[in-house]
Amino acid sequence: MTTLTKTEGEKAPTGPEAFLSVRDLKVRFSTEDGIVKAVDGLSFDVERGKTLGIVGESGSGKSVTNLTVLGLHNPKSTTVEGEIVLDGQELVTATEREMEKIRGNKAAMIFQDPLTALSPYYTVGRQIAEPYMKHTGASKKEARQRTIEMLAKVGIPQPQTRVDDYPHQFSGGMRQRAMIAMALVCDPDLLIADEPTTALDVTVQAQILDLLKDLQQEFGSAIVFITHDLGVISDMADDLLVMYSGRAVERGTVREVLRNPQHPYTWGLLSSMPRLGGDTEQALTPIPGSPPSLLNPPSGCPFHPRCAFTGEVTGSRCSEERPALGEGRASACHLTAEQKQTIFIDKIQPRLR
Amino acid sequence: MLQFLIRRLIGAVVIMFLIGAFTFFLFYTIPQDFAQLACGKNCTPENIAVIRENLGLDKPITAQFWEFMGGIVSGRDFPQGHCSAPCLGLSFSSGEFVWDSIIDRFPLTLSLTAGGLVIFLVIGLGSGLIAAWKRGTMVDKLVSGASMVLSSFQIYFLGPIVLGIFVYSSGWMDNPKYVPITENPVGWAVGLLIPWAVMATIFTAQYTRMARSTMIEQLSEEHVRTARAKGMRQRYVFFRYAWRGSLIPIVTIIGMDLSALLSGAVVTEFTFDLPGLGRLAVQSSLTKDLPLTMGVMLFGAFFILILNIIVDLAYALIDPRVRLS
Amino acid sequence: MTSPTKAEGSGPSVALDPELASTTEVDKPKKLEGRSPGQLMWQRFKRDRTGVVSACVVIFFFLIAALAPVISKLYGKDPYTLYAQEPDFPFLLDDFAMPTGSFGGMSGDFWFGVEPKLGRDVFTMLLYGMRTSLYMAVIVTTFSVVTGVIIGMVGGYFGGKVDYWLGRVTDFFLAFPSQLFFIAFMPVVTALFVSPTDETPTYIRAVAIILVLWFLGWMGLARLVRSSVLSLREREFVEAAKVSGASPWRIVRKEILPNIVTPILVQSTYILPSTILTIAFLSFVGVGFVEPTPDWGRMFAIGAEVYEQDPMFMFFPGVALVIFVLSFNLLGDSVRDAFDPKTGR
Amino acid sequence: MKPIRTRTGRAVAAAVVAGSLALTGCSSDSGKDTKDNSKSKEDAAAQSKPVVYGDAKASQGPAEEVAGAKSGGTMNVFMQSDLTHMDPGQIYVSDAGQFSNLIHRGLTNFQEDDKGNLTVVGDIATDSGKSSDGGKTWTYTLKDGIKDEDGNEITSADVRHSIERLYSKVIFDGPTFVQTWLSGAKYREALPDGPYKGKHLPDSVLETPDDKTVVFHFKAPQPDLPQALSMAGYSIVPEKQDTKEKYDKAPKSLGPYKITDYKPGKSMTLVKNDQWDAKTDAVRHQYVDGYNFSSTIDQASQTKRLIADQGEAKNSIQFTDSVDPAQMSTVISNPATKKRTIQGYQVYVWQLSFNLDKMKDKKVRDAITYAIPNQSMVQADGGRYGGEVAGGLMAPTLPGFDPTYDPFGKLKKPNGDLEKAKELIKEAGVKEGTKLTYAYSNTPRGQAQMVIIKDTLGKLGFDVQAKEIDRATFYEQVGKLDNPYDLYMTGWGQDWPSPSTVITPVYDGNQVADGSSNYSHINDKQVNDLIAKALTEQPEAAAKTWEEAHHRIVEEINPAAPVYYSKQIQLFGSNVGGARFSTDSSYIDINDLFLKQP
Repeated sequence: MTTLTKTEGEKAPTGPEAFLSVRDLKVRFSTEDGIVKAVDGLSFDVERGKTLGIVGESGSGKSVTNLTVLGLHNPKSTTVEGEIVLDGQELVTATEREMEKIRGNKAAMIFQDPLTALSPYYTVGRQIAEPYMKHTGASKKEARQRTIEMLAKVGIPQPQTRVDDYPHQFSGGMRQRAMIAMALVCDPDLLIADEPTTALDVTVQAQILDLLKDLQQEFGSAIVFITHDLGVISDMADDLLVMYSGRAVERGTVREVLRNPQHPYTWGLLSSMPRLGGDTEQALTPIPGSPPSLLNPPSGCPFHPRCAFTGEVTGSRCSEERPALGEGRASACHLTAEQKQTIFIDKIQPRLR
Repeated sequence: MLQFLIRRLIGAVVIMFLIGAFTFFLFYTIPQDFAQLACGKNCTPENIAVIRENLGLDKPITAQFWEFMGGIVSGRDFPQGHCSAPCLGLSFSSGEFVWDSIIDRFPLTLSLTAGGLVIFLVIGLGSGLIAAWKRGTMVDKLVSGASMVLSSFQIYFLGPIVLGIFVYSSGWMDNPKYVPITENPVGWAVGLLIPWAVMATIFTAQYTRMARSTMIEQLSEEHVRTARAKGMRQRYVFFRYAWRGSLIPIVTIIGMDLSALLSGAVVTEFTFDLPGLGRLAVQSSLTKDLPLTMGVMLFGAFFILILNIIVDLAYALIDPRVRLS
Repeated sequence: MTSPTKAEGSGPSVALDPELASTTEVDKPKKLEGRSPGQLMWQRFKRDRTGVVSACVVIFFFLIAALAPVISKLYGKDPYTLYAQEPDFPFLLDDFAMPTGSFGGMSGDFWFGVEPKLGRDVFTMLLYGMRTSLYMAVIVTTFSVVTGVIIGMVGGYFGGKVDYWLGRVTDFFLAFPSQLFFIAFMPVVTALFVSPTDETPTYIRAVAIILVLWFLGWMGLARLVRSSVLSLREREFVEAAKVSGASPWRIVRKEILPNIVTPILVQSTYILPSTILTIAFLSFVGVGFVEPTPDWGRMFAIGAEVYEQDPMFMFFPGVALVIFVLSFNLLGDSVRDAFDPKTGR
Repeated sequence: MKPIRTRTGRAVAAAVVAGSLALTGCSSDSGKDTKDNSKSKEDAAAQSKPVVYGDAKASQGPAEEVAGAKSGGTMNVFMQSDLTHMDPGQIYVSDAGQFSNLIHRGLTNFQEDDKGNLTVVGDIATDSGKSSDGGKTWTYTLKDGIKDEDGNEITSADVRHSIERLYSKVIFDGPTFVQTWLSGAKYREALPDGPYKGKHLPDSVLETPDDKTVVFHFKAPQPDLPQALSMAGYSIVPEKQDTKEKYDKAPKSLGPYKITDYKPGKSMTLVKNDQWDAKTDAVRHQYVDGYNFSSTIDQASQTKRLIADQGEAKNSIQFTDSVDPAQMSTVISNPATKKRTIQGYQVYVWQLSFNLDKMKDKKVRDAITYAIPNQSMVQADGGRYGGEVAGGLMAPTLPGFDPTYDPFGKLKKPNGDLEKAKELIKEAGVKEGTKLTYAYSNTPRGQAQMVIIKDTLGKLGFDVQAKEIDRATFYEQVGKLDNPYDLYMTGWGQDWPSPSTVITPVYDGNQVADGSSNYSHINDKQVNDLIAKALTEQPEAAAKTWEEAHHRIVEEINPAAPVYYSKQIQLFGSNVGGARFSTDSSYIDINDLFLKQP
């Protein structure tokens, strides 16, 4: 394992020229049972050509964030506050018409469940050619040519014939590849992948990840990779964001966060993940309890009901005051940096061998 | 596809035959027969015998049935003259060839159906889509509320009120009557305006509610969100993706309403004194006129069966996943 | 009901682990306990004002229909006596057999006025009429809907030979000569069950009508259900259920049925009112209920005749039907919305 | 005349369904004039004068001009359903009879003066017929210049052909009087194929000495022959034009108008027949240019359109349908509309026939007759203008009608005498709850009247079983000898104004047979003898015998409780002139119509 405290060079200041910057994003749903605070003040940036991994349990607001970036939420029942700037253009206040120009063209999204994400009523080829024709004004023939090219690129055999097949004639993996082809057909600058590989088996998963990395090299597009699978993220992402109860609790480069996590939640995540070389007898330690209700989230630090280290913090700041997340490499926790360091080295790291 | 069509057409012919047989023998379960009804004051048994003989009712039932069915295929000869191929026999009550009286009345039924269908499809589906497009807003509540209220009226409750207002007391319009479209298209439209309007108010409600509810359901589907994620215009997504999904139940109701209307909108025809197939059907069963009943019934059955096949074909066209069994 | 791998985040995660909640959160306002889909639906329905109001109206109709005899005893009149001939009501009908007095003869004695020609009391006639027509229509509608749904689902889900033959049976009955069958069926029933000298008892008529209307009423819904099931059975969650070893019947009941509630409800709230009026048409053609039995639909037929002279006679049954059908439709819609969370406002 | 079934029979098709399904439009409900001043009894007196046989001079054309008549314009005619027949041989029903006045001509015809007195005049014959040999032989000579629409001269051969074709199988629906008088009850055997195989009746029966004369030879004297020959059924069918079955749909016209366009069940157009010569016709006129029949307008719509009197309705008339009872008060209470009506008695008498094989006790029959509330039975059939309480069984339109004859006190107590009835029931010793089966025709009117009868008999302590019978075959079921019913409502009307066509078929003992019109199966020797005697006497003499028979039937036997006489009221457009009630057809007189502004 690498040395403990090696810190890389300080990250470049995350100034406004980051490709996608999200500032203090709050997303609330009004439902019969009350107001759901799905995203509760989230900020992050994505550089061009870089991949940001977003990790967190289900119900932490990962998908909602990215749906809101593309404005795909249901405007009637959702209220969005905060700022989303994509390549200099503010998205929260953008009109539907402007968003329609961006979606599929500058920013594209790959959905998690390939089975229901494609329309059963139209051929795969047509569904891929559609955005291309709309955004680039290409003719039917050109669009078809482009679609076949993309299908080949994502590794679908005999694309010339498969282009006219319907989604139900594709296997799960093939459909996911078609989804990716659809997302990339207009060379988007930003690609949001919402757990693209969760529904796939491991072998196909690896192919998809390599494919995304190659495409990133070729098109230089920024990728936001959402997953709850740390193994995938360690190979895929440059920077990492850990989310919990609608907010980011830890941020940093992949190496920093995985090698030297500073937030109890991240420790819990890492220690509940089976290691390749890990000792098979030693039981994994899952995080106790389950994700907090977004209807009335716990007071103070949302993790404190499940956190084993609230005792370390003086007084009851953990249950009253919500810790803020600093800039750059940081973690939102009342433990002091030293406490974090010592607890990590003494209690967590041995288990991660 | 072709194989499916052939099997279904054969099925349809068999069903037509079964329906014909069933009607024929059902007719003879009714204790009265036409001869008794037709014979006048001096209903002596001897006169009844003469009527029976003239109408061929004295032959055994099966012989009559085969003669009737044979007539459909190869035509029949009557004292009144030869009745060519799709011959449905001679009506007892009107002494007219059944095929001729059906064909003579069919244009009216066709106009009622066509006009009515166009109106209540356009208004019905249109308002349903608007309600779905603006779901939750005042427009949605207004449209679905109106369609709900209108659907609780019935033709022979609403018809006369409209007639009373527009025709009898105010005299603005003339009584609804049928003018062949070939002769005078404007007269044709004006003549049937009131029946169309009344039919439309009642039928549209069903389409509005069905369109609205299925569209709302489709709009929450995953693939509709993917389409929006591709940057397609909202109206494009609404009509291309969501609409396609809700077509199936709507096409089914259209098929059923169309076949019902084509075999005669009985209540509408009676409310507005229009001599269409509906009245012919009721008249034939009331006066125990066997050939007329058979003719009208087979004519109606033909449309129902053909439309069912078309609707089933439409399912496969709409949803590729539906395999033609 | 919804696709198994539902993307998180959009729906509220409600079911909390009770053990955890009790230990640490002490200031939680009320204990959030898990709720079954039924309870969820009931809660959502309770919140829907129009739904509740229309439910009350529908129940009110069924109640007063059931209590018709009690109400008529309290009210002092019954729908059978010809009040125009009773000595103590001499001038009830004028020379043209129309009710004297304004508003169709409405007065202290006759709240809803008097029937032309025979002079019976309209208020109790409407109540008893509702009792016959309403309960008959509900029975017929339920039978037809159940049969239609079963045949539609079986045909739609199993496909192949089963679907073909069920489809042909449905076609046969759709193309069935219903009018002729009505007219032929009743004489056969009376010939079989009633001696020539006796009057056909009302219960035999009721049973015959229910059989006839049920026998010829299910096809529309069957085709509609089949069409929805056809595309549903291709859906992934059905395949997932198949893969998980669920028996076909369980899949049909648990996976398919909840998803076709919308067309069923929309169509059945459409069948009920038209059944009421078909019963009237039956008694008109002479095979339904005969005169002394009050019949809601027949009041329309008589009302239609005297509409110009005595519009009030038509007013009460008409308004009652419009209100009933309206609230029945609203109820149907609210139940559908409550039942299917996806179509939230 | 056919039994009341003609009204229900014809109404069977669309009308009744439409009548009660189609709503009437709503128009302002002007003040309710509840006082009814329908035709009272003295109008009936005018209708019941004995018929006079006109001579050659009376039969001379042209018919007397109608005051203020103009020619031109087209008359619209509203009908509920199509004519059942157009072949004269098949015409028995009154609406086809009314139609045949326009198209067909017979040997004789009824001429009517303003006060409604009827004289039988020669139509294509020079006079109403010369009888000899004690009324067994009748001779008719034809006028000159009688042609059919294609210009063929009508000769005695055509007259013989018209009579002989009634023997063939082609004709099954028309009247059978002349045939039975000529060749007995089984007349068809005398000429099984009619004239179509060249065979003819022997000269001893029907003789045509030359082109202009026809001689009838009967076995027994037939005083009513001229009236019978005036029936539509005996109009002339030219031999050359006879297309047998097809003739029913396309008859050739001898009368003032001919058919140009006929759509069965929908419409028909008539235009002037240029071959008709006014000088040869003492009854008909040819004022309007043509007629437009539409046969899909039900009774309610006819009334509404004529009340509204908008557009085409101004030139429209009702043909054989009457004013919709439901709208009676609107018509009567509005003076302008009331002026555009014609009223009069129909020939039908409604009676509650008792099945004498089952209801043997006269006291019970009398009790029921007393108890029946005639007035509400009339109201169930549309109030005062639909009918009038009846004392006896003879219609007001029959000669010798006595309006005061009321053995059961119906005129004094129109709603029945319940106390007297209860006394009679006690005397007869009838136990409470004895069963009575009442059969009724399943029409809205039949159902309404059933409710009244059930209510009344219930008050007398009977347990009433009401059996509804399909309207199409009510008379056929009730006509069976062994029918299981105790009592049933029936109606009967005369064929021509002579009691012989009422008392004989309905109350003659030896007519009792399956399917006969003697619905109460009355078989009283004294009545049968009176009938036989009256049939041989001349009309004036026979009147007293019929009176005696009538009294015996009603008072001593009481086979049927008289309930009400049916009345006719028809509306016509404001632009229609010369409209008056015809005692012959008891409808609007079709011969004198014209348009005020063509």
